[in-house]
Amino acid sequence: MAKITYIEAGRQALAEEMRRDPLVWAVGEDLGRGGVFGQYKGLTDEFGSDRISDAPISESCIMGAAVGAAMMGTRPVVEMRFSDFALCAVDELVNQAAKARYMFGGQTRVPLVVREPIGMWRSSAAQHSQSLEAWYAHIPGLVVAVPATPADNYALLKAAIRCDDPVVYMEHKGLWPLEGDAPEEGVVAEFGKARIAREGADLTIVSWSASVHTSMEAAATLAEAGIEAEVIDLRTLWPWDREAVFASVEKTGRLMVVHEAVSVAGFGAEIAATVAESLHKALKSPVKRVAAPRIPISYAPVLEDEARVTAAAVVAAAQAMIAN
Amino acid sequence: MAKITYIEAGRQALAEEMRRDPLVWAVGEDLGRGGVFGQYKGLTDEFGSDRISDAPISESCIMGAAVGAAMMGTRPVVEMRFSDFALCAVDELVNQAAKARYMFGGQTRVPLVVREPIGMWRSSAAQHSQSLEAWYAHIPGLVVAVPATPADNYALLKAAIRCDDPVVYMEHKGLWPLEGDAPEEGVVAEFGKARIAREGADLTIVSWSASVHTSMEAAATLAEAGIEAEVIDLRTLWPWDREAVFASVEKTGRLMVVHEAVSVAGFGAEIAATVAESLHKALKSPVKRVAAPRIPISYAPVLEDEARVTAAAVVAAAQAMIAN
Amino acid sequence: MSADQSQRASNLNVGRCLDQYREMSRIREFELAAIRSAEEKLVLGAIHPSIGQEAVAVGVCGNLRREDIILSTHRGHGHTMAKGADPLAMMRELFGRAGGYSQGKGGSMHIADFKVGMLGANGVVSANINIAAGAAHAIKLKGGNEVVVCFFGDGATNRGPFLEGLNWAGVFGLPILFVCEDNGFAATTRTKAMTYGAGPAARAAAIGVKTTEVDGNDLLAVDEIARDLIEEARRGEPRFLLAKTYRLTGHTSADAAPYRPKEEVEERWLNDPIVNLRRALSAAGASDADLDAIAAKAKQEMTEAYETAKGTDWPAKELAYTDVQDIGDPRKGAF
Amino acid sequence: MSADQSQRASNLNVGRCLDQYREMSRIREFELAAIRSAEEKLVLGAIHPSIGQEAVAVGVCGNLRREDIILSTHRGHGHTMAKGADPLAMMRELFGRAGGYSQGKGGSMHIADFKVGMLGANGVVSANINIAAGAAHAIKLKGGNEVVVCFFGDGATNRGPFLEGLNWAGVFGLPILFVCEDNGFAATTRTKAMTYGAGPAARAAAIGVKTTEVDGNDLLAVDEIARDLIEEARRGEPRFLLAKTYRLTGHTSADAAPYRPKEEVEERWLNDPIVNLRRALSAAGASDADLDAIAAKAKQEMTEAYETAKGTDWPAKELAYTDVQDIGDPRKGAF
Ligand SMILES: Cc1ncc(C[n+]2csc(CCOP(=O)(O)OP(=O)(O)O)c2C)c(N)n1
Ligand SMILES: Cc1ncc(C[n+]2csc(CCOP(=O)(O)OP(=O)(O)O)c2C)c(N)n1
Ligand SMILES: [Mg+2]
Ligand SMILES: [Mg+2]
Repeated sequence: MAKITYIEAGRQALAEEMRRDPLVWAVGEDLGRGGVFGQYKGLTDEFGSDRISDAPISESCIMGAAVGAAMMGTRPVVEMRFSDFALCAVDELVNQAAKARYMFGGQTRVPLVVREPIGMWRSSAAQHSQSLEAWYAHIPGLVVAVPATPADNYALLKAAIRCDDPVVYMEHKGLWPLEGDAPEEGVVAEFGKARIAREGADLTIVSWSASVHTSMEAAATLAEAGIEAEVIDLRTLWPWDREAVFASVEKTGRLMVVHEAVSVAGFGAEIAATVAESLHKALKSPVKRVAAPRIPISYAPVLEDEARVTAAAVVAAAQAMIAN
Repeated sequence: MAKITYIEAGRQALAEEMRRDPLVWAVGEDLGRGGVFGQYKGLTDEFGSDRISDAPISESCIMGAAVGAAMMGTRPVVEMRFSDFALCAVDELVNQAAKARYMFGGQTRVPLVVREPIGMWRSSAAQHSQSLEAWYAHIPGLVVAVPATPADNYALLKAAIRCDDPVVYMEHKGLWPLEGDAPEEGVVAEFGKARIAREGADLTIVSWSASVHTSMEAAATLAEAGIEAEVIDLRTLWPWDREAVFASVEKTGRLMVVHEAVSVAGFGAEIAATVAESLHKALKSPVKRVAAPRIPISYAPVLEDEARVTAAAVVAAAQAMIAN
Repeated sequence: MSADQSQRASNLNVGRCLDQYREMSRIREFELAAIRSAEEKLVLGAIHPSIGQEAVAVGVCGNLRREDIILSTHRGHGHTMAKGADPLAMMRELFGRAGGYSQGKGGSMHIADFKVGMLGANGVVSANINIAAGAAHAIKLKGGNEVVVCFFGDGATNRGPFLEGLNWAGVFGLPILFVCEDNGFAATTRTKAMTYGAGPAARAAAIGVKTTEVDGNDLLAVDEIARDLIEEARRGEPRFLLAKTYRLTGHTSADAAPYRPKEEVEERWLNDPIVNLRRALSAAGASDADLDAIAAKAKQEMTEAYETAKGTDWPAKELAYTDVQDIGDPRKGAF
Repeated sequence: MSADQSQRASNLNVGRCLDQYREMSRIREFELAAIRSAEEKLVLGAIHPSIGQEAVAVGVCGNLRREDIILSTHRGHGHTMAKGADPLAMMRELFGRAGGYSQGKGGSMHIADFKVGMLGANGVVSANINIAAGAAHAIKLKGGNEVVVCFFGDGATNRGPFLEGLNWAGVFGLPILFVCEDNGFAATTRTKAMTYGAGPAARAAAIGVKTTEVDGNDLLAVDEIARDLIEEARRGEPRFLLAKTYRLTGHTSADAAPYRPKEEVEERWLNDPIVNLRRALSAAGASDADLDAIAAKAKQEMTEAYETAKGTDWPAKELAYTDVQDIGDPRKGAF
């Protein structure tokens, strides 16, 4: 089967959507030179600098202008470079984009995609490494997508661009070079449908973004020890696939949520709490979160690793659950 | 016992701390005229306009300047007017204030208090009613205080001003006129210590801010039906008083979390998940969250009320738990 | 009066000015009815009356086409009506009733009428500047011929979006006119006290946006200058207009504005833009009878809007869950 | 050279200039060592060299007292050293080793040395402007006599904090000098292409902050002008200095900068600020031998810093949990 990288899958999805719909355009700093990670390489040649638009260093205007441009019927794809910088544009995203349709009684839509690369990526330290997906899942009006694979970075980005809601689209910087099976051409993902990355009967591991790969690595190790973990890649956090998670936990009787973000008030809490509320009796052992301590992310690898959820930590937690 | 209002308690706490420590100062729009809710009334007369400082409409500079002023040894109390407007200053709070001490290897402290009035208050609609306390609890480096009573608005604000960490201090707009017992003069709260607002053996209701009063009202109704709810007012969300909550749940076997914020990814998820993880076997019925649907807050009362957690909803949920 | 004022007065188009007088009177009467309604607790949230600033709204919007776009602020009633919105649907929104522009979801600070190109008031100061720049950006991308007008106050020029949005409009050559209503106040604060340097016009000019100042209480001046600026902006050259005016009421209808001397306000009332226009119209031959009739009709229209709104039902509570978003069930996980 | 250039050259203070030549050489050698180390993967994260901009850092900081304050950006190595920081502690931070300024927690973009008044580089463009205004605000509140210098790039002048921070400094009369290093680029973008109007200086002046422009590659000019501006700022009159310069390397050490013509860069190398100063010093009688010795010593110092940093241990991993905050256990709820 043909292979493709995560970054290239996103690039192709955007290019195809821009060919399909002349109202789709992308805007962000340095896009004319391909974007900071090369996600937009070559697109200016095909689409021109109006549709692959550079921007001043004006995050709040990039986001705010996208809101206005979306309300006027275009479909802007905003590049925030690092999700950390999107913190310079929170009013525009949360007070404006997310609420405009509602506040104006349904008179408008804000079909806007905000690309916010998340996660640890080399030694990038506290202002270039955050994963704040839980924030946006908490905000009515927003959709949150967190692709883990090249195929999903293609299918979910296409879905995000076609969606009439504002979508916070969080690619993981550590996954840019990841190779995986190429998606079926033209496929568009359905939001809120999880992917069973691996089947198993002993426990359910729910994850998303880069942590899916950590979970898969752990599942392989666990399998050697005779523990069959079912790994669920949520793909989107709002909406999130309650049905898939419930079905799996009813089967396994055990839920673990694994994510890179800080554990305290992370989205793992939402999933763990929901399962604990709804499937209490089906649980053979307590729900469990495996996520980061409440510390900023460091620069030196030895320190950065303290904030990193490893396959070993997932394995240890899983074995403790099974023993329990 | 002497009575005091929530708003006046905060005013007195600030005044006393400013008398005690000449490095404490407050800054925000319209403070010279007492602030938008009158929280600063009269303080300019005593402390002058340098220490009760007006500000341009520049939220990001108000917050950012406070970070610099705090690193230089003063203790700024920043007034954001409505927590919604603090979304114009998230980089300053989350990327700068919360991380400076850590990023610089402990060379500095950011002893800054950000007052962010939260919650529904008359028909204020989607941009003047949010409760985003869960966001800040998720951010390493920040302390989050959510006073429910006049006495706590005095003791917690004093603690926040004396704290060397940046504190997100969330008063509830609906509580300004609330009358309650005056605090013992000079008392300073300890962060992370909950208050048992009411004792009971049948279930534990954990809450904070205005929802504590909703919970108390519900508890009174439940008592008439012979159900004794223990109501815990957390007072701070980071840190939150795990020990007090655990002790109560071990006694009652039932946990309900009640808050005004959106349920999805709200801080109730953190508490419910933590209890489910740690006290699974002690639970007689599943943990339960009673919080808002994932909708923006409306203007018309009939619509606004759909986002409001009522005592009736708490009572119904509690009865269902007991029946379970 | 100045030379070009008398100039304008002399070649004033009576028909057009009577229309503008009518519009200004309607806005004034709407605000007065809204203030009364707030006292009666029929208006549920805060309202920010535009009394004294009607000439800016009418003078600017009178030069726009229906398909042109405006964005406004918390003080948006006048702009909204001047662009053609229905006062009854506005009043219903202020009262939180069915049939309000936002179905009762928004209130005064979130009124919009997309049918007439009014893309919304805004509860966040300065936030509409970037959104307006984006609306103009979309027009350029689509090759349209519409123009965007963004109204904001003097206080808004101390927030970042003022710099970012004007720069954006210039860099991309967008069809937009920025109109700063300089009424001297930012809530209870005199804007000048918190604004360094020469102020909004100097800042806009330095960002590169061609800037003009006008007496915002002189409808004839605003009308004439706005006409030119709007056509220049339509060609993709952003423009900035500073309209000097005064907020004759408090910041909100509940604000008695004790922070400014009575004499100051009384003096400003002598420069009421509606009285100014009426004086010019009389000089141009309009009869008091006609002018009184227009004012009376405006008052009656707003009284009817008030009565009708008052008699309108609350919105159905199911509406709380509609128009949140297409994806995901907002009820999930609640209660 | 221009009249006042020759003027300056003629009454140049050789001793002072030799010190400045030494500082500029040390910064240059530090950057070169850092770039080499990045190629060797000893530097772990991105670094933004200041090669070509040394005259601004040295010319400005040479007029500051130890207790004075500076804030810098992602391109902060030069400012930091010019304020008196230790290159070994800096190199260790770049290498993520024990004894680095941030204990290995920050890296290049988060170096600070509070002992010498260096309040931090910053990973967020323009964010240091508001923080610097606040630092100056604290000095005023405490009645201190220190001054704050805030360095930032030309690209930073398109973000809101540029407007908000300068206005703030003016409104409150704060002791601060804003220094904009206009190197023509914002990452891979020519800043002018995304900046409308006359640029940073015009904007600063319109906000009301007295503005001066200088050739940022002429140490003598920067030194002379900065001296005056800093003393004016110290009196509570904010000042703005636009230093025209050029980024001789890529945006980061990994950026080959294919987006600009080789010829452009080669031509700019002819205006290397260190060569410029050396020429002036030679003209004033400094011997090549002395100048070579200074350069050689600088190179040796940085080679030693490189070697020592390379041989330094990683930080103890427990440090990941320290200095998060006083309140609350960061380990709670993790793993
Ligand atoms: C970002 C933000 N900060 C503060 C406020 C509170 N506020 C509402 S209106 C206002 C004054 C605005 O002054 P100006 O822009 O001059 O408009 P005017 O009220 O005079 O029409 C303020 C401070 C807000 N709504 N948004
Ligand atoms: C708010 C924000 N947006 C974008 C970036 C990414 N970025 C880092 S440096 C840079 C260019 C800055 O240009 P300038 O201010 O001129 O400084 P220079 O690099 O030229 O020294 C950009 C866009 C950032 N760090 N912060
Ligand atoms: Mg005003
Ligand atoms: Mg630059």
